Amino acid sequence: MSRPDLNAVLRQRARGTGNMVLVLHEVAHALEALAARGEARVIDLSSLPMTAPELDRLTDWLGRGEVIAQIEAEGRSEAMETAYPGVWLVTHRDRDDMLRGRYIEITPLPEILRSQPADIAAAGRRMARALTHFSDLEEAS
Amino acid sequence: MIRRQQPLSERLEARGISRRSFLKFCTTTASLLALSPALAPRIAEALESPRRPSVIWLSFQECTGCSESILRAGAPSIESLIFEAISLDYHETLQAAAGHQAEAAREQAMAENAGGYILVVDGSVPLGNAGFSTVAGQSNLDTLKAAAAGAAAIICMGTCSAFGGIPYANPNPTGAVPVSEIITDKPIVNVPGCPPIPAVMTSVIAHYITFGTLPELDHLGRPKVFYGQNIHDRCYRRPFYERGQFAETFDDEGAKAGWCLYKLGCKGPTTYNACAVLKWNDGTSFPIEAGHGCLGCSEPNFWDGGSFYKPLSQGTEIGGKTLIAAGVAGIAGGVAAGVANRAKQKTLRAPKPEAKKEDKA
Amino acid sequence: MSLLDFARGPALEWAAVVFMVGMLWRIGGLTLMLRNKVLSKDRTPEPWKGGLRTMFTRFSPAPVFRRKVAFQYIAGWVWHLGFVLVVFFFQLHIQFFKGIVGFGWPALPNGMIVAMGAVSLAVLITLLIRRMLNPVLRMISSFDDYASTVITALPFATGLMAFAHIGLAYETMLALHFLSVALLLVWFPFSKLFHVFTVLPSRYALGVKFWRKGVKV
Amino acid sequence: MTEVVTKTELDEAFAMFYGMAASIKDLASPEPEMTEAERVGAAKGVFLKAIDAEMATQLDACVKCGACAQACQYSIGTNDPKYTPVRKLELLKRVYDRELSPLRWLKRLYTPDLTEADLRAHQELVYDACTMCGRCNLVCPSGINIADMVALNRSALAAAGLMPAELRFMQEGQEADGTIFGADEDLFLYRIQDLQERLGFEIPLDKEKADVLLVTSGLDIHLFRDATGGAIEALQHMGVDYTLRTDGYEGANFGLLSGHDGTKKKLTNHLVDVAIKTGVKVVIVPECGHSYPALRFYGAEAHGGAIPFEVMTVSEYFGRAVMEGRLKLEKDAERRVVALHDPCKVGRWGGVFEEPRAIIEAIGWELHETESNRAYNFCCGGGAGNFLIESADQLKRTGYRIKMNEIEQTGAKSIVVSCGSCRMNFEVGKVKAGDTIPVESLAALIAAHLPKDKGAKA
Repeated sequence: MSRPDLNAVLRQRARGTGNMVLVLHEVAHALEALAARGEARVIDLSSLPMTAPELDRLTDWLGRGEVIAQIEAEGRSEAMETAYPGVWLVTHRDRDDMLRGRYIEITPLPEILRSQPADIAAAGRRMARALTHFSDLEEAS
Repeated sequence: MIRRQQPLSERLEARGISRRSFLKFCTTTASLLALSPALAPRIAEALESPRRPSVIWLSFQECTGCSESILRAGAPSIESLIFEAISLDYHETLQAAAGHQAEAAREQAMAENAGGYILVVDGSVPLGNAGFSTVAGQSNLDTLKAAAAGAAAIICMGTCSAFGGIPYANPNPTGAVPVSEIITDKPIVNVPGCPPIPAVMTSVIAHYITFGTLPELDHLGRPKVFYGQNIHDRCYRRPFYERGQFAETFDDEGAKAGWCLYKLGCKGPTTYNACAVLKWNDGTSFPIEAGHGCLGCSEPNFWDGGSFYKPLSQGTEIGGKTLIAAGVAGIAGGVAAGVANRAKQKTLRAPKPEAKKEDKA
Repeated sequence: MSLLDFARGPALEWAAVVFMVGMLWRIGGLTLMLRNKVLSKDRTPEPWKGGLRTMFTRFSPAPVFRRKVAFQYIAGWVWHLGFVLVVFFFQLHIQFFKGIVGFGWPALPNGMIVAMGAVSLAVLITLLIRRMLNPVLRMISSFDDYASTVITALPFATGLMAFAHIGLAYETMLALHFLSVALLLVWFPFSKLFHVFTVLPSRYALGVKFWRKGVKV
Repeated sequence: MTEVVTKTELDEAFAMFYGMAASIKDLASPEPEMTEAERVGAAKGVFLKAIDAEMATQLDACVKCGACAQACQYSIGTNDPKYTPVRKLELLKRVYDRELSPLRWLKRLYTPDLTEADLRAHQELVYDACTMCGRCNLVCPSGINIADMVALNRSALAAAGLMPAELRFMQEGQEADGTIFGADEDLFLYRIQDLQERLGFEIPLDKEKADVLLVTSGLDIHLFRDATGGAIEALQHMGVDYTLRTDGYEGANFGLLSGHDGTKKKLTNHLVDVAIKTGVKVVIVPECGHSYPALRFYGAEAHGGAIPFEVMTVSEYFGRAVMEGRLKLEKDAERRVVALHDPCKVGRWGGVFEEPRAIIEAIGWELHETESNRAYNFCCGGGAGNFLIESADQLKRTGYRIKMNEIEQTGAKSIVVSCGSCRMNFEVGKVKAGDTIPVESLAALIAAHLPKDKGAKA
């Protein structure tokens, strides 16, 4: 058996499975649907068989937009608008900073960025409580 | 421990966990279950429902590997959140209570939720001498039978409870048997693996809570979502198998290049599990990716299925000794047959004492 | 004990034992029989030369018969060659032998092996159908001939399906492959497959007889 | 050459001989009375006595590939699967499988024993449909010696009293007085007298001692006098110390042809004894196929030890003489195109190929080989005594047709052959097929091309 050429093996892994082009076409169709009929879609990248280098090339291809949002909720999450407004790249990590999910969301605004009604209600109560013992003294100094 | 009535939203708030975190958890759990992201809200809604099934966790002849793997005793994380969703009423390792108080808590939980709780078992049940494994003076067999009576479903966690595992391996001194050989009247979900993948456990329970039913099972009672395909089919080294590029030893060029480990005894092709997809230690890697062949730990009798380092294409019992013995026996038989033939020929060719046959014709 | 464990374990072991004992029993019984003496003077000396010569000339038909029996000879060559190369030069088979004798040898690429296996299987099936249709073959063939062809073809079929991961689940196909090899081993010494041992000595005997009479065939 | 027999004499003798041969069937003694058990027992006895390691190996080597059917003249000609050569060994194989094969304890369970019906059905296969020419041996990928095993089958059927009537008549005749077709001593002496008158010199008869014993045959005495006459004239020309013996002149062996081993051994031993008594160095067997193996390759076996003399056919003796320059022949002016037929028992089973070709070359004729030639030649269609068997007529015609097609393809003007039986089959075949190509005896050709100055030893 000939000696394996490591570079060739790595190049081969980089070329990967060829699924990247398929996903991008799906995103394009979803974007048209969003523009025409306002239909939002979420594509779960973790279940698609792609090698790591291929995934990175996918995200690089999508590029960067004007918004990068950092979220701290039970671990870091990030929502980044790509170079194509309406196409967002959302990644979730848990407290151990382990990657738990990677999604392409074709939507005006990913759900994760929106403040949730329950949190808003709780915040209202919390603020009310905080204000009760807010004294003039503190306001003057 | 028993806070069943309190709605999830209050408990989240009490724990200082934002609704957004809960939403994130449901999204990642959906992708874990290989469900479409659109189902995340459905999972959220199910987890919020006040109906929280009680779970009784019984450990028999086991090494606590399964519990440790499943419960992440280490860093409490989103997984523990799901255990908030269920009322884990009895777990010898985790519960604070001990002794009679713990037993009493279990009896009470079983009584209150008769017919409704989920019984999780890890470890095989010894049928030999009851003394091999007892808890609080009661043999595992009796404990299991009592607990199973009121259970809605039984989840056998790990190869030991599912198929007997290592205690069951030859010579099986304790007469260990899998749960399915004792309890036959309850739906049993086997989640084999030594240990099984943590995500599989949480997903099976999330599935039960969300849809109120057990996931679709294969002929060995394993959830098809995770045990429907063998490792070989989803292994990233498969292209090397197709091209016939195999590692010959654990440190040769082939192994370094990440070639297929078939020749080093990998049992991937005959082992059904989700290791190649969900991977271990939170998606870091799985045995093959780490360079060692799959042992087939989620299959019955994996311990007795011939050496872990003997390729699948090798016979397990055929060997030099048997063939040499057969050769000797064969040669002896051959010589005997030859001698017998010669003797028979000699008698046939000896001139007949009475009138020679030919003359008469 | 799953089907695969049974097939990889005792089934194959016992089949190998039956094969060894059966073959050696029959070989011993055959070769140790009395041999008729020849007294008349040979026309050409050293008759063993004739024996060796005929052993090889019969690997292809004499020119005058070539057109008539070309098919049998070519078909025979193709699938026998495919059989030997697939069995002894397929990587994973070499692993099998390595388990028994402890050493391996270089292998042929998988692509070639699968191609040869498929061709050999196709030829065997063609020969089986031909044996059923050709009036001469149908008249001289017995159950042994049909069964031997099928039993020789089975390992090819199951082997190809196992390696290509088609048909039943891999562990079942692999088990069926092992069992089909066990069946071949058990069937071997008691059937026409025994010709593997007898063909060359038989040619040798004829070669000697003709060489003694000064005829080089 | 002096003409020892005129064309007309030959035709008359041929017609008379042909009529006599046709009546043999009625003159034959009735089939011996034997019970089925006796017949089967006798046949199995012959088989089991003969099977040795080599034969057993060959019986276990057949892979039923059907190639032999493509070599056998009768099988090709009739295109009838019934005549596939290896089928002729079925009974032998069954007896071997049941009684002597190492797996007999197993094979006995599913291999049927022999019955009289089997034996009777087998008669046609091993007599009418097989001249034991051995062509099938040369195509068999397993190298199975089918022909010799058919001979064994003939012995078994003979022992079971199931010979064809014609062969039984000849065998019983030769068992009694060693002669065939009634060519007894008186007729032999009359023929010697006749040849002496025509040749013009005294034929050395019954010499006490000699270097060479020339053997002839009833067929030559009755019919092909030019063959024996030619040989005598050539020997005389070469000045060889030769003789013919009235107590040992018959080369044919119908024990061998019929399968009767007792007669076969008796006849061969008789010739060997005469040759030893006369102290000859060479015995020349007549232009006859089976007489060559009967003495050359069976003489020692019958005698029970090596025989002190060489055995040669007429073609071999004179061919070697020509090749070694001891015999010079005159070339014809016209290079006549001819085809040579190598008799199976002399060519394929005897190894005599170069000698007859050397003679043809020496007389200046042009030999065109047939497509199947030398060891691969086709049989004349009626060998091994089959030319007598009436029921084999249709098969003989088929065999003749195949042989004649090949000869016609060579464009030969005549067929040269060195065997009385083949010559007889060609002549009978020609009559039935309406062919006219002349058939020439090699010995007659040799005599015809001896240098004219008779006495000089060239």
